[in-house]
Amino acid sequence: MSVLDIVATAMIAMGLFFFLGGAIGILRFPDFYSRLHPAGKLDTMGQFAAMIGMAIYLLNDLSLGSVLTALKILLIVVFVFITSPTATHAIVDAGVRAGLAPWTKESREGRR
Amino acid sequence: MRAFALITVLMVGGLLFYGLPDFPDWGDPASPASTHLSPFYIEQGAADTHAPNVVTAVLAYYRGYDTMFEAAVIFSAGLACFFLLRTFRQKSIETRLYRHLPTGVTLRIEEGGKTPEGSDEFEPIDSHWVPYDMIINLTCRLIVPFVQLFALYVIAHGHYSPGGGFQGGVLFGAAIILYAISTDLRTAFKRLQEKAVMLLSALGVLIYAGTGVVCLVLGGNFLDYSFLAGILGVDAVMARSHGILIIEIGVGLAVMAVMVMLYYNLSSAGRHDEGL
Amino acid sequence: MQSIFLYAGVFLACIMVLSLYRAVFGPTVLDRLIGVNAIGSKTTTLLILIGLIYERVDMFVDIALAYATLNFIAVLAASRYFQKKKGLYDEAEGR
Amino acid sequence: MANTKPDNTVDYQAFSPFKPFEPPTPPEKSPLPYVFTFCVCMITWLVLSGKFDFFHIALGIVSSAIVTATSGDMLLKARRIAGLPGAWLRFIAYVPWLLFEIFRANMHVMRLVFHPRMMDLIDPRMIRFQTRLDNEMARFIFANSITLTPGTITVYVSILGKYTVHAIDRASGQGLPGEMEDRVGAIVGE
Repeated sequence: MSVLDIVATAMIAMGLFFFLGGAIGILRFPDFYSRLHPAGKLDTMGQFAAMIGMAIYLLNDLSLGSVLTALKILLIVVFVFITSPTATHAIVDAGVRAGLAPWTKESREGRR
Repeated sequence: MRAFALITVLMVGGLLFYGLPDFPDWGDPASPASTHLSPFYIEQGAADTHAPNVVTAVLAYYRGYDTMFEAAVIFSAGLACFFLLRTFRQKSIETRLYRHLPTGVTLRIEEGGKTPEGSDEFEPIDSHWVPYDMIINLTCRLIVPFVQLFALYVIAHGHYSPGGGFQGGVLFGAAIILYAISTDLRTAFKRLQEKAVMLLSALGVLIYAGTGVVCLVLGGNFLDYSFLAGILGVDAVMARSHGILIIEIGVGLAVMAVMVMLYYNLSSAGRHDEGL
Repeated sequence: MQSIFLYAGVFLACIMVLSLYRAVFGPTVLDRLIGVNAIGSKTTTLLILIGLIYERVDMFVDIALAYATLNFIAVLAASRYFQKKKGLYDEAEGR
Repeated sequence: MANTKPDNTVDYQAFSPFKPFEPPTPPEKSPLPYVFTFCVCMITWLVLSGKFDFFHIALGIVSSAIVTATSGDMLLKARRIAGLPGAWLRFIAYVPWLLFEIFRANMHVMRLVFHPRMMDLIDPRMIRFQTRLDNEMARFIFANSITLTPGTITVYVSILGKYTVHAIDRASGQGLPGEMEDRVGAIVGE
């Protein structure tokens, strides 16, 4: 394994770790507003890390085709970084306009 | 009447099941399709059409008839949606909102009031308003051109990468729908009118069938693109390649227009006054 | 290296099943939307991983880009639909 | 029990339903936005296509022309072009800092996700503040940066620049608007 391979593996592993956090987060968190935090952030970061890792792996054989493919992967990353916050924002906006009440500490303590 | 329909369905279904055992097994390597047809496509595809992607060669050249009628089916789906949903009668809304453009004053007109319809100075506002959202609006303005460019890339590179008319048409239609979502339906109409959409959807199918007819006129079979070589000024193999590109463009136009037509009609329940 | 990609892909698929729980059983429509969005973002990565396994990344990158685009548009349209058509308000009142 | 009541009620008055009023201006005749769109499209096409023969570049020119004709006025308005190169350079300088902040934010959320007493640690609340950024693009970058960084999600940005932010716990929301606003403001030169 070359150095690039090790770096790529580490990046992909980090991305998968973030993805795992996101998946567990949207299961554990109490309400819809707080579930958006892992869904919006951890998934974006996971995608970023994993895709950068894969782009680095592609640079193993340095030809025009592989560099262009790595650039396309970077294009996806940029696209995700623009659209992911917007999608999160659209979902939370729909929730607020529908009048879903945010979960708070008081609401839980009041229920006890 | 319903019992009659049920009996008909059951009978046709029974007939189909009766015919089922005569077919070769799914994925059977000894079936005629696997022994004769598939090797021919795989061996001859690239040499015949200069398209490395054999799926494109099969879809757009060897089985061009099927694809033409697929495009026709999509076109007729758009037509059906138009005929079922489109209504030209105005719904009676209790209250309407208009904005006076030179001053920015918003007028609220109760039921029965006189509406400033057809005036240039007044702009109607959705009664179930589309919430204005700066973030979504700006994001869509940033990415819509790139989604369109990507759609055109998918159409143009059907020979080399997975893609072609159907996928590219869906992406281009999605870009226009994204624009309509981010602003509102009337702003989208300013860029792509209903009449233009209808015209484009018909034009797409016409390009496809017209290519076949041109081949026929030039002395070949229907959709045999190698006879386009005289017009395009290239040899037969490249003529097939360019012929595939031409019909991909036709399919892309038809799919794009039908997607947009479905969105226009479904989101406004056929009235085309206010959408999502 | 191929086996690493294969295991990573299997792991991602397992994580997608976890997100599927929220998409199926989410108490409100918007929770389902979050689940669908999470699955979509994982699929984009998974597609490129599959491309690396088959050593045809140049093809799968296009599919991944198209998938990311359509996923974004779907989430945006669905959230707009529920804003406008008020499918959510009944659920919100019931809580 | 918190000593102050968290601000969790939603201020519906802050949600303006309508587009901001723009008095009708004569359409700008400047060709610059179209030229810019065409060039950006062409570069993107070359990256996407990866084939540099005459036929595919001609297809790229036709495609870029179609995109420019249909949506050339979307990417940017003519009067913004003057300060563009500097703004882009400053934006690129801003990205590494943002990436580092995003990484820190993710570590924070990860700690919350895997913490066994997660329910006691989180304390969701709505925060409202007024930004001093005037430019729409700057507000957009600021809003998306907030969504991507420490435990905060932009819920709404009103026309007047009033931000509503959902924060996952007390520590997350304290830094707002703070340093990030200054850095975003520096991009557009305010």
